[in-house]
Parts: sequence; structure tokens; C-alpha cells
Amino acid sequence: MLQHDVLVIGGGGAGLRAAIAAAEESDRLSIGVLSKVYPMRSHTVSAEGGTAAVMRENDHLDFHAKDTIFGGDFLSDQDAVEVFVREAPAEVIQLEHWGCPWSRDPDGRVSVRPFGGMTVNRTLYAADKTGFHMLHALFQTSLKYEKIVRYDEWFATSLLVEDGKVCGVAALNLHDGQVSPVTAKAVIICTGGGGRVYPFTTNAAIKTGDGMALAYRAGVPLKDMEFVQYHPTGLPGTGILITEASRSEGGHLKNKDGYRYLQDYGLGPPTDKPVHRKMELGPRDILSRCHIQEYQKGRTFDGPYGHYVHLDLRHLGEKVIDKQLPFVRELTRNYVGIDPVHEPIPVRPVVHYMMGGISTDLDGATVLPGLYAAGETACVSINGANRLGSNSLTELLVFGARAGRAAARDALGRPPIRSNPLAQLAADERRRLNERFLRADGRERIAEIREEMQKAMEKGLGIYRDRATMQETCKTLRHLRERFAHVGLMDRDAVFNTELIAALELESLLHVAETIAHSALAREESRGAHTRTDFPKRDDTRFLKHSLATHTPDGPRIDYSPVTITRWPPEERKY
Amino acid sequence: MSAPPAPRPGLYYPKMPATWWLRRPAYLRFMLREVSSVFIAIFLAVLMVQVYRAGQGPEAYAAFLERLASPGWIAFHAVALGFALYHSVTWLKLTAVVQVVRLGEHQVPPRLVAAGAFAFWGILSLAILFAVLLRS
Amino acid sequence: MAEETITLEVTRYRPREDREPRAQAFTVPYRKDWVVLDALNHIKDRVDGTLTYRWSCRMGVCGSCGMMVNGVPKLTCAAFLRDYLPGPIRVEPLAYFPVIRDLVVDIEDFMGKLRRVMPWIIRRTEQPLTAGEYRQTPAQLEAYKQFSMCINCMLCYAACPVYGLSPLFIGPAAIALGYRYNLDSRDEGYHLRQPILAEAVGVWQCTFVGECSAVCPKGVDPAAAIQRSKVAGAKDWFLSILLPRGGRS
Amino acid sequence: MSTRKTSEPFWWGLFSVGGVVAAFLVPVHLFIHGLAVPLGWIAFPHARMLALVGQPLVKVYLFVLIALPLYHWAHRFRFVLEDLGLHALRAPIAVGCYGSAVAGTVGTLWVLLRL
Ligand SMILES: Cc1cc2nc3c(=O)[nH]c(=O)nc-3n(C[C@H](O)[C@H](O)[C@H](O)COP(=O)(O)OP(=O)(O)OC[C@H]3O[C@@H](n4cnc5c(N)ncnc54)[C@H](O)[C@@H]3O)c2cc1C
Ligand code: SF4
Ligand code: F3S
Ligand code: FES
Repeated sequence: MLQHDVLVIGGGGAGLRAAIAAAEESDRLSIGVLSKVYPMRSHTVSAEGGTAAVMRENDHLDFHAKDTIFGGDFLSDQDAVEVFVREAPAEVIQLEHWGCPWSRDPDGRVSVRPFGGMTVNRTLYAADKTGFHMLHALFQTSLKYEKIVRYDEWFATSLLVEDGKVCGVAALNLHDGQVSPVTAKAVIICTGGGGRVYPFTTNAAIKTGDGMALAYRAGVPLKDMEFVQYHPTGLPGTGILITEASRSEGGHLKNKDGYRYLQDYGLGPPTDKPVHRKMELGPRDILSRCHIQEYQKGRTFDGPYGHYVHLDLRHLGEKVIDKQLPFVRELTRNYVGIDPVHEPIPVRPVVHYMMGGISTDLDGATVLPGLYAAGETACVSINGANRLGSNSLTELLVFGARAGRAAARDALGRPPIRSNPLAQLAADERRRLNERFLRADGRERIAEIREEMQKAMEKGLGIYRDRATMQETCKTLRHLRERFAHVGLMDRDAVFNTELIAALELESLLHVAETIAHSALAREESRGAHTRTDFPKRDDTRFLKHSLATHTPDGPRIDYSPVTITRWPPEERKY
Repeated sequence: MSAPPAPRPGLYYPKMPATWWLRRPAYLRFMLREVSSVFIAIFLAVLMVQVYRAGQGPEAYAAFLERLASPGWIAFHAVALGFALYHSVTWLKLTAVVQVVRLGEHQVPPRLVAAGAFAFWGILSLAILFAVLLRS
Repeated sequence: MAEETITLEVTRYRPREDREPRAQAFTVPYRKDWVVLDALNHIKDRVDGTLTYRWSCRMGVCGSCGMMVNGVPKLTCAAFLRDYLPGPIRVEPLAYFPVIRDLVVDIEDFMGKLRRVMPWIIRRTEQPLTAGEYRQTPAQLEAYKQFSMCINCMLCYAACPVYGLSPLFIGPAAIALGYRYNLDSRDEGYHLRQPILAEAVGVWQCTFVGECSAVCPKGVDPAAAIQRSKVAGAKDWFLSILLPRGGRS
Repeated sequence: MSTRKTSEPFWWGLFSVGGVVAAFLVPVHLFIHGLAVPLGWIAFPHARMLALVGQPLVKVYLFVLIALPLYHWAHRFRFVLEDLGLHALRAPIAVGCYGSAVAGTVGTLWVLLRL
């Protein structure tokens, strides 16, 4: 049997940081990293803009905390935010020591740039491939630790729970199709977000919310799932992200009349040089809503993939673009045939990030003993109702490390796992997969269900929401879940069965979609990324609280838990 | 040297045919570049013999030159010259990639380095030609 | 109006049943803004769910979608159908790698080699985090930056005949990444790493075919990294002859 | 970590130097000695030849011109043979190629010193 002390599910930024932290905590531990793709393929690789931490004399931990809480529309747990901002600087420096090629100032210090919603320059970056460089630095550093054993291209299908404790996972090895138990005294879920519940998203194909579904199915509540961040500048069609850094470097958003429309929505006045939290540097939720309002006023462009506006970088000049935004130029040239040096880039809001996730404490621990979570899949919660750009890369470092250390300590204190019952549980899981997918003769097609789910989500749970459409979406999702029970696979092969993976991912997506829809329906207010036309105001008396979605056979049950307020009492969020 | 990894069952291991270099134009160009060395080496061997013959006296030398004037040898040398030029061009271009030239903070672009090398090559060749022509 | 179409000739290989890969033709709708990967996804979603390949980011940065397109290694998420008109387009698994199934190849060999070149910062003494970052000027960053852009897409291996001929060759990407750390001003591991790069199966196997750099989608130029490592290796060798007790500490 | 000693850097070093010499000097000499003189475009009488090769500096020049590119040839030819699939014979091929280059070097020395 495959046995470890700590098992990390996911080889993205959070997972690798957790694994290294666990390895450094004690050299008596054996650590497994199990990932459905090779770690360097994880979606952290595509993060572009940067990672926030207080680095300079003109900045202060409290400023960073305030910006984060304010940006999150006061739904952030303030004790978590304080831990976050305090540990962030050491974490980004740690990454520097591990070789991350941060962009530099002439004096050799790491550079910082402005970012949406931040009041001070505090976003470190590696040109516009920050996530790529962070992930590869973490991955390459992780190779140094012999204690870290990797299971590349293994898909975790369910948590193994014995006596109310997590003892490992059942996982499918793509290379031979075998389902095996991988046991551990502590399991950390770091499986990233689930943007693929929507049709237009910056998220990669692998972002299907598997980890959230794993925990949810095991009875762990998902917190604040209704908060889904739209990024205002994705490419129409593919959803490829044009990083916020293009705006912090001075790019302008213009409607079809060439007018910088953000000034009409209280974000002005327009200036030539970017000003913190003004105009294009406003927070993402607000910018995305402005876009929709422009559309409703008929002032956006119309293209084959719907409405769009222009992101204009031309005035920055070729030199700045090539030095600070080379990837933007590469992407627009390759994917829409546009050179931002000479032409404006068509952009529209696309789904980008999930503020919600597996509910954890400050150490990443969940209510289920032995189970931890970190990264985008978790909700600690620092992002509240709206994440500020460049906070999530930092989040996965800080809380990845904390979860890794906590899980390591936890594992040191636990007795060895009894393997017999687990082998039995894994055998059950094997049977489940066989009967549900490989031997079943259903006629429903995966792609069809997925597309209908995505359409329903965009319709009901988009940037603007109201009760009637959300109810309709909830009904559709319910119906799709029934159809999913009759899904049929064409591929019955054991080796590298990607259709089976697609089915398992769709199962996760449907769970995640339902938690989003039901949490959103229950929250009768507008806060951060959750905007309801029928309840346009924030309502602190009724809803200054986290929603918790718990799995029941009839769909999610929504409960609430209080928000931790330490030093920043709620005030109106105005920019 | 470590042993090659044992083949794993189920995987398909592609084979490399001996004619792999005909599969892509770039591979063929590579082969031609490598083979240029053969022509260069033969020419140098001939040159060595020429020097040797010169040492044996005027008759031996003249006879040797006569042989070189035969159509076969002329054809060979014409082809060899083509290969030699191909070698020079590829070599100078690639050298520019290998040798990083720095001027202060910045790396001199490889293109410029190559241009310098080509200029030097041209001048050197003219100089040699001149030295030979001048007093003959 | 009849829809415009284009034909893809896709390599299929089922490990349990087939002894050799074979080609299968699929005709898909032609769209100006589709890449080869979109066409494959179309086939998988609507025609044949058994077609097997890897992909994820579809923005040319995760490195998983490399395949041979008309015989040339490409990221299929960045290879537009419109560049291959009128077709048919041959889509094959990356050359020189063992094939697991259809278009999926086994890259474990590279993963092992990557670890061997020690792609991490090695220092005699670690500065504590409280002392802040290691200073590195933009010029020092520039010195290795290019070689840190590798997305491990394996296109360079699929382009390198030397790797095809002798699979022990450490190969372009792994050498480039090892070399990247040798160039990093923060690193002090040259004396550990360089001997590995300069092993017989390391840089010396490379005959400078140069195709690795020609196909690299990220401008890494592994060929340059290898040749420069050769220069360093040769220098070390001659130095060790002249100064047997090691001119280098 | 122990380093495997390999002679590759030595041969590669000679190969590179030989390649440089071949790139800069060979084409013009090929033109002169292979085409221009035999075809009578340039006269290159025996007396002049003797006078030239009698000078020590010219001897050194000729040695460099002839001997070094032989290593360039040896190295490339060795890999061409390997690339054509003669992998099993790696060792004898290497010995044969570099051996020939060494023999050529000795030969060149002998010719030049006898003059
Ligand atoms: C285009 C884009 C740009 C972004 N830019 C920024 C930015 O500039 N700044 C910023 O702060 N944030 C940014 N973000 C957000 C940030 O990148 C992500 O939130 C973060 O990278 C998530 O990291 P992670 O480690 O949690 O998950 P991921 O990197 O997504 O890793 C998930 C891992 O889990 C594994 N996994 C998933 N399911 C399973 C399963 N069932 N079994 C086994 N393994 C599984 C996957 O293989 C993968 O290794 C960006 C996001 C996107 C999409
Ligand atoms: S060097 Fe280039 S081609 Fe090779 S793996 Fe890296 S990115 Fe891909
Ligand atoms: S293609 Fe191969 S031979 Fe060398 S230059 Fe590149 S590694
Ligand atoms: S899908 Fe990620 S590189 Fe092509």
C-alpha cells in the first residue's frame, strides 16, 4: 500500500508550497504530492500580474490589510487578513531565495508595481509571467527534497474517511487506470479553483473544482461560494486573460466611442498616469459591472463572441510593452492577431477566480480531522466578497506553508494508519467508478451536460443576478444532475482514459455549480462580486456573515457563520 | 554511464530509421554541414601533398599541378569550395550564438556579432589572396 | 450553404490492442480562429470520445499540448488551422518519446533528467529571510532570464535527432535549465552542476543541430545554452590540466 | 559528487579551433590551390612555393591551416557515422577518427620539417 505521513492533493503553487513546508518541518516525514497533471502544468502557471506583499518603507502591514478588507467588502475574516499580510513579505522573499526571477530595480531590490484596489505599490512581479516563474521555482526547488514523493497524473476520486478521520484518498493512476488507496495521516487539498463551471473563463481546462467537491462530498462545508470574480479584461471567445498589469502600467479602457467610460461610474477623474484605485485601477467587481452597464447603454462593440470594449496600450509605446508586458503582446498577437503596440485589444469580463471554497481555519484545517486545504480551493477567508488582484498568489504561499506545517505537526502526533479498512474503501471506490462509468450504458453525453451547465450558470449567476433567474438555474442544475446519472462513456480503456476524467470532473463541476447557485440565491443583498438587481444594497444587519454550503442528498443546505472583525469596522465601500 | 531505462510494457517505442536525416529539410541541411568537413579534410590532405611535392623538386611539383588541372579534380574542388563556403557561413552564424559579447551592461545582439565575423572573414580572405597574387 | 471543413489525420494508438500506431482521418468544421487543439476538442466532444491527448491552459504556457503538426513539433493551442490550409493536417505524438496512447507520450525520462541537473539555487550559506532579498541587478537578471522561460513542453526533444538516436542524452531543455542556475548571480552551485552537464551524455552529445532552438515556442534557445556550457566545460578541462589542484574552488 | 572524467572536452576544444580555422582560411585557399592555380588564373611557380614554405612563419601557418581542421573533420565525421546508426561501434569509430587526425598532424609536421 502507498503510505505517507502527509499527502498533498494538487501540485500547483499552494500544493508545492505546502509540501516543501511539511518537508522542512521534520525530516522524519514522508510526503506525497498527488496531482492530476504534472505539477508544472498546474494553473498557477498562467497567473500573470504579480503577488502582493508589503516591501517598502512607504507601505505598512495595516495598509495592506485595510485594502484587502475594503476590497473584500468587509466579508474577510480580519484575523486571517492580519496573519496574511504579516507573513506575506517573508514568503515572497523565501521565493526569491529559491530562485524566482522577480523583476528588479536598478539597485537590485525586487520591483513593485501598482495593482487594482491597492493604495500603495506592493505587487511583486516577474515581468508578466509571475505565476509561471513562481510555479517553476517552487517545482524545481521541490525536486531537492527526497522526502517528497510525487504521483504525477493521478486523479484523486474520493477521500478515505475512517472513524471520522481522513486517512488518505482513493486515486486513479491515469497511466494504467488502476484505482489505489494512498494513505496519509494528514491530507491537504490544494486543487485550485473551478472557473470551468462557466463558459467564458480565464481558467484552464483542469480547473474543475475537484477538491471542493471532494471535501463537500465528505461533509465539509464550502464557504462563500456565491462570490465569483469576473476579470474585466479577458479576450472574447477564448477567455484568455489580459493581465491587470496592463492597466497598472497605464492602459486605458475605452468604449466604442473611444471614451474612457469608467469616469461615468464614480471612478474618475481620468488622468494620464495611473492613480491607485481610480479609473482603470478600480477593483475588478466594479470594473466588470461598469462594462455591463456600458453594454446596456449600447456603447460597447459587438463581435462574434458578444460585446466587448477596447483596452488601449498604444500610448505606452513598444519599449514599455516589451519590457513589462511581453506576454500580453505574445498572447494578443498569437490569439487575436493584434499587436497592442499598434492596435487596441478587444476585452470583455470573464470568470476568473472563486473567492469561496473549503472552509478552513488559519492553519488550513477543516472541520474534518486530518483534512486541510489551501490555495484557491480553500476559503480562510481573506478575500471576502471580492479578491484584490495579486493577493491570491500570496495567499497560496502564506496559507500553503501554514497548512503544510500544521499538517506535518498533526501527522507527527498520529498513530500509523490501519490499512485494511482503507483497502476495502478503495475497493468500493473502484467498484463505484466501474459501475457508474466504465460498465454503464447511459446515453447522455458529457460535453452536452457540461455546456448546458455553463450556459445556465452564465445566465443565472453572472455579474448581475436576481431571484427568478437563479431559481431557474438551480432547477436546471438539479435536472442536469439527474441526467448525469445516465452519462455514457465511449472510452472503456484503462490506460489514460481522459473521457473518464472528464466525467469525474463534470461530477465535481455540478457540485460546485449547485453550491454557487444556492448560496447566491440565499444571499439577499449586493456585496462585492455578488450583485443582485432585486437587492442592490449591502445589508450588514442580515448578511455580514459567511455562507456555508453543506452537502445533502437533496442539494446544498445553506448555513451561516459570523465574520471576524478585529480593527476595521464595516464602512461603505466607495472608491 | 547509466544503463538505458528498461522499456515499459504497453508503450510504443518509435524507431529511428537510418534515413532520419531525409525527413526534414533542416535535418538535411545539418547533414550537409557536417559532411562539409569531409571535403575540407580531403582538400587539406591534397594541400599537404602539394607541399610535399614542392620539396621533391620542380618536376614533381609541376606534374602534381598538372594532375590537379584534370577535370575530375577541378570538379571536386569546385564542389569542395561550395561545401567550404557553406561551412564558413554556418559556422560564423552559429559562433555568434555561442559567444556572448558584452558591451557594458548589454549583450551585443548575435546578428551584429555575426556581421562582424563575416566582415573579418572577407577582409582576411582578400588579404590572403592579395599576398599570393602580389608576388606571383 | 455547406460548412467549410478541414481534415485532420490523427495518430491513434491503443496500448492493449495495437502493435503500431495508425492514422485516422477526421473532418472537422473549419474556423478561422480555431487552433489545432480546438479541432481535437471538437472531435473529442462530438465525434469520438476516445481520442486521447493532453491540454490545459490553451494559452501557450502550461506546456502540455505539444504534438507533431505536419511533422513539426508545435504547441497545438498555438497552431492555427488557417496556417495549414487546405489540409489535411497530420497530428502525431511528439517524436522520439515512447507513446502511452494516441497523442500522449511518456515524459518520465525528462523528469528524471531535470532532477539530475539540480535546477535549484545552491548556496554555501543561506541568508536569513529577515535580511531580505538577495540583491540582483536588472543586468544580472537579464543574464539568465531567457533560460528561465522554459515551459517544459518537450518540443525541443521532439526536434532533436540526437535525442532520438541516443535517449541517454540529457537533452536541450534540461541542460538549458541547469545552465540557467549556473548563470544566476544568487547561485553558488556551479561546481556541483557543471560536472553533470559536462558528462559524456551531457553537452558533448549535442552536435548542434540547432532544431531545438528553432522549434522552441518560448525563445529559450537551448542550443546556445548547450554550446556555452561546452565552452565552459572545455575551459574547466584545460584548466584542470594546467592547474591539477583545481584553479576553481 | 564524483565526476566522470571524459576526454570529450579535449576533442571538442580541438574541433572548435579547427572549425574556426576552416571557416576563416579554407575557402580562399581552396579557391587558390584547387581552382585558380590549376586553371592557370594565377601562376604559382615552384620557386615561389619553395621560397614561401621555407619561411618559419609560413610553416607555422601551414601547420595550423592543415592540422587543426583535421580535428574538426574527425569530430564531425565521428558523429555522422554515429548518426547514421552505427551506434554500436561508437568506441572504434572515435578511435579511428581522432587517430586519423593525429596521424595527419604527425604527417604534416613531418612534411613541413623536412623542407
Ligand atoms: C489567467 C489567470 C491569471 C491570474 N493572475 C493572478 C495574478 O496576477 N496574481 C494573483 O495573485 N493571482 C492570479 N490568479 C489567481 C491565481 O493564479 C490562482 O488563484 C492560483 O494560482 C491557484 O493556485 P492553486 O495552487 O490553489 O491551484 P492550481 O495552481 O490551480 O493547482 C491545482 C492543482 O491541483 C491538482 N488537482 C486538481 N484536481 C485534482 C484531482 N482531482 N486529483 C489530483 N490533483 C488534482 C491539479 O493537477 C493542480 O496541480 C490568476 C488566475 C488566472 C486564471
Ligand atoms: S526549451 Fe523551449 S522547446 Fe524545450 S521544453 Fe523548454 S520551452 Fe519547450
Ligand atoms: S537539436 Fe539537439 S543536437 Fe543539440 S543543438 Fe539542439 S540539442
Ligand atoms: S494547452 Fe497549455 S500550452 Fe497549450
